[in-house]
Amino acid sequence: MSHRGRLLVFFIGAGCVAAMFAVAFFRMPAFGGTMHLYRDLAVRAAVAHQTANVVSSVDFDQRGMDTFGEEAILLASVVGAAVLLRPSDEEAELRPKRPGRILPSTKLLGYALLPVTLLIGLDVVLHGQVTPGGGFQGGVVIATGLHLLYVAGSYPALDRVRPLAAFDIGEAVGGAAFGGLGIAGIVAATSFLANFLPRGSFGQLTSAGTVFVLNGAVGLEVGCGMVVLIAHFLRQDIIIAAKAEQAQ
Amino acid sequence: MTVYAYFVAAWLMLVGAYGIVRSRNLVHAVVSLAVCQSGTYVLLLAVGYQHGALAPVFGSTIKPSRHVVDPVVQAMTLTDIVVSATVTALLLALAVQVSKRQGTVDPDELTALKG
Amino acid sequence: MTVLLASALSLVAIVGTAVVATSQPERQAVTLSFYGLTLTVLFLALQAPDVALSQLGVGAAIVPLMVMLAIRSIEARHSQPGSRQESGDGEPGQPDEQSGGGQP
Amino acid sequence: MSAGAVPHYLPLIIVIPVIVGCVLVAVGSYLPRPLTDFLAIGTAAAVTGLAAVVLTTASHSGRVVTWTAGWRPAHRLSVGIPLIADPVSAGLALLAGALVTCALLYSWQYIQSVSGRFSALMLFFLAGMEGFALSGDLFDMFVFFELMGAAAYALTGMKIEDESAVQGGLIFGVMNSLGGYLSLAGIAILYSRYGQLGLPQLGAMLAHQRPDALVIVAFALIMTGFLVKAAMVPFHFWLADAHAVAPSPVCVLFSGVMVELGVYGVARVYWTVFSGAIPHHDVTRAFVVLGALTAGIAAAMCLLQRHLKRLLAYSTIAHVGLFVIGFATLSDNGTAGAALYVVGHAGLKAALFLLAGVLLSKYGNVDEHRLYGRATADRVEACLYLAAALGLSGLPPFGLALGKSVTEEAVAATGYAWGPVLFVAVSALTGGAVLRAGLRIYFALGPRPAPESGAGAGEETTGAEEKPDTKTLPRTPITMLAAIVVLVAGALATGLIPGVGQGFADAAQRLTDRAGYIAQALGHARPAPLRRHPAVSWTAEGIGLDMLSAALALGVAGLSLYAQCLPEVLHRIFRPARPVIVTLRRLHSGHIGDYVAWLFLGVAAFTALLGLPLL
Repeated sequence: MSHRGRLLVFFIGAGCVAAMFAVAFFRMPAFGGTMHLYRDLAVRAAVAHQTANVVSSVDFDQRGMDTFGEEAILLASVVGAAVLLRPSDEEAELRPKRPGRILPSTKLLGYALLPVTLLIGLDVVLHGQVTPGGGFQGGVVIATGLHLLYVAGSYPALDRVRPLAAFDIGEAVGGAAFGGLGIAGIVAATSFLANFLPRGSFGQLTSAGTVFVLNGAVGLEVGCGMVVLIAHFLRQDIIIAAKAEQAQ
Repeated sequence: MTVYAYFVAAWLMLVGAYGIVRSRNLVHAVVSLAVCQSGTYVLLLAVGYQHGALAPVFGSTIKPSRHVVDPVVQAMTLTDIVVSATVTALLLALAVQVSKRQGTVDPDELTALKG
Repeated sequence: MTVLLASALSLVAIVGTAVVATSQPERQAVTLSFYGLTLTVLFLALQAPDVALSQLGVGAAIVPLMVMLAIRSIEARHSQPGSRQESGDGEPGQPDEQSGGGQP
Repeated sequence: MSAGAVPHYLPLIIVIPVIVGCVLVAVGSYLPRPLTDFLAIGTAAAVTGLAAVVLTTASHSGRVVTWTAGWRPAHRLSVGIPLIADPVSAGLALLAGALVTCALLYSWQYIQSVSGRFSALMLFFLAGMEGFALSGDLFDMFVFFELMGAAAYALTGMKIEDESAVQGGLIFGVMNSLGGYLSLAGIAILYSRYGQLGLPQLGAMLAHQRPDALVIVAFALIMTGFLVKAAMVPFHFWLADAHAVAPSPVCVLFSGVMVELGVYGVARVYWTVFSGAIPHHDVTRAFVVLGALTAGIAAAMCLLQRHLKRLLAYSTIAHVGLFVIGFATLSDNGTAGAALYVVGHAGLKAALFLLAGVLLSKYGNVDEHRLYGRATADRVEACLYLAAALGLSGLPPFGLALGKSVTEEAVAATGYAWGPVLFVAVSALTGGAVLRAGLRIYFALGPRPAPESGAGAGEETTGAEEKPDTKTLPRTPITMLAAIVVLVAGALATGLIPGVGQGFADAAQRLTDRAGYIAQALGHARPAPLRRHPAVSWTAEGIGLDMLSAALALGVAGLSLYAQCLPEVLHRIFRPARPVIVTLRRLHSGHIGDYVAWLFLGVAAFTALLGLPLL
């Protein structure tokens, strides 16, 4: 289709879809209203299982199946990106070029911030059941933190602390542990992902039963998975080049 | 205000789709898709919001009550964000390979699949 | 409260539109990162700290970083044929200031 | 395991492939290839076995229900996610498992797998399909929809050396994601009013409500994602692009079960959630129109192809159009017939894709014109191809023919007297196209086509540059042949085993029984006894129509083989159709912007078709 034809088709369609949205929105409960049926049930359920962070309770206890699917999506796309960004037959890995000049202050900041972000990430993972955050958020913080090394200008340094094979294993172990805990739920309490561990007391670090453990599994998986995901893009950018180019 | 948040969500979805339609670069199209998806985050969270209510995280200071915003939509949005990140990663990887194989990322110049 | 929400929503709508309207992908990584931050603010205003935290990590840092890296691998390829010298200024391995969430 | 314990083990169908996939990711690069292959095939076979147990239990007890994490419902509300296997969803779970097993058997040792990652992706894909089929929760269905998607995009683009493969993967990804997000918006809209996500809870709340605009819009938006997956016109563009480029064993899953899962999603969500609110005849009208349009356009496109896998892909789209018409009758017999049609089609189409893969591995391309007469020595493959192609055009006693005739009868009984005509025409056109390609490739019939002939030279994908899935093979490995034979035999068995029709009729009754689904999922209610129903089996009239479509397919194949030798008069008759054909081809442009524009127009048109008469 021509550029104009395409836009015409789109505007007719999108105009109607916009009208559909508008019609539906005016029949929805008004923004900020007090009627939230699922909320009422979820809060009661979270309190019953001693989980102070209701979002974590929904994520790992009440609707753990969603999170299991979500973790599988993450794994599938990490594996998928690895497959798609592998060096093709005509390509080979190039030795990384020497980094350019980096301001020493940037370098220092990068190195100094690394342990801080890692600690914050770990804290976010461990307290997921009592404060905002959890395995996913903490894992993301850790993965971002590691890449501060790259910002600090040292791809070799990043490569040293990031043996990809180990991270691949880490992400897989995290994913398998989530599934395994789910199956343990079947064995211990006849239903998948059942919260069968002692639940401790409300608001404590050791409360919420399996939520705590599942958070850890997800933290491991997400942290490792995100690192591997970015690693493949970095590798594509830095060290993969056509064989012909390498010969020069 | 009663429906403004919903309309912002719909706007983001439609504007993202418009971005894909008129895109001249696959990376731009993938980013537009991410904007389109962010409309669903806004819609979900807007649906679960309650005026004056607190975040659904209880603690020593906040006693369990029902006066919190809907935690379920937040859990759904979290999943949605993961989906967004992973789908974006896969599509970007594909875009990188398209550029290698076909020498361009302009949808108007891609000719491998026709008819 | 309502004013805060309304302005956060408006900001998100405007910045989201700006991301789509940015047709050069190199600049898009930056606007996308900024968009991630505005969404984070909106989520905080909507009393969703869990979501805001993920959005901060994913939407403002990781996704823009991937976008930036993808753009650089694509650009490196396009400037190659015939003019190998030209690719020198986009020296791989040297981070530039566009790395979305990387800058502290 | 005892029957009472089956519900507890239901989630294993989804979890086991994920865990083994994780194992393959972790240690796949350290294990020898045969071991990773064996692990993957074993897992897929185990899942298939589990699904068979669930299917048996479900057909005795109506439905197998489990609430994950033990959050059982109270007062018809729940915070948990149910997995609910009725015979239709358990059957689809079985079909997915069986096809993945065959696809992995075909891939044994040969498909290039980077340290077990191909197998791992296949297992994640399997988990996504099983989860989607078994889930009883709207948002959970979206999650597994996305899992299917994520694995599928990567599998589509796997052959990164192939320029069209990566583009096909990208188009597939963007279209499916966009559809998914519109679905999610619909889920959010519905949730805002009803505050639940489980299908049974929502079904109970929506029953006997007058549908207002919110319900209709939510329904239309939720359907969008499924319709994109099901490749209904005008959401279908991605399918031909993705199928044409994905490795053959992956095409087997796309055509055999993933696309059909889209149709299942439509049927499941309509029957359990919306059937009490949105009147039946409006839904029937909308989907019959959609299905007929899809079948017609795709059949025409099918006939125009010379890229063998693309040709098969358009034939899939045409058949899915017919399935949708069957389900859209909203009658027990239409549903039973369409379900049987799906299963019969899956085996045959899977076998054809694998045969195309064998051709690609041996001769290096899938262009019908270039392959002319190349495979005359492959006797076994030729027989299998001919059997599958004739089966696809409706030849009894394949299961597909039985499904087709039952569906035709039900469509006519619903008041669409032209239904059987459409079914026969579409089967003949698509079957004829498939036969034509086979007769050229394996039997060198007809004049040798010039490499650059055809109406749209330069405007089409020929398949000449398709990169092989494997190393070049001198002869067909026994594992590949075994997979193909199993598939064709399975397709034959569904038509021959007595009582199969009966089983499908019972399954259809469970699918269409909203009240029973809700009662059994939300309480401990016993399943309602099955109604007596007219027999779902071969009839003289049905066999006649089936034979007719097979004969017509042979005619179509002959006509297009010898088109050059026809008298000038006949050519003149077809000349006015040429601009239409060229336009149709140009619409399938491979341009992502075009496809997105059509998607939105499609949503608008579908909603108008469904909703305007209701307001």
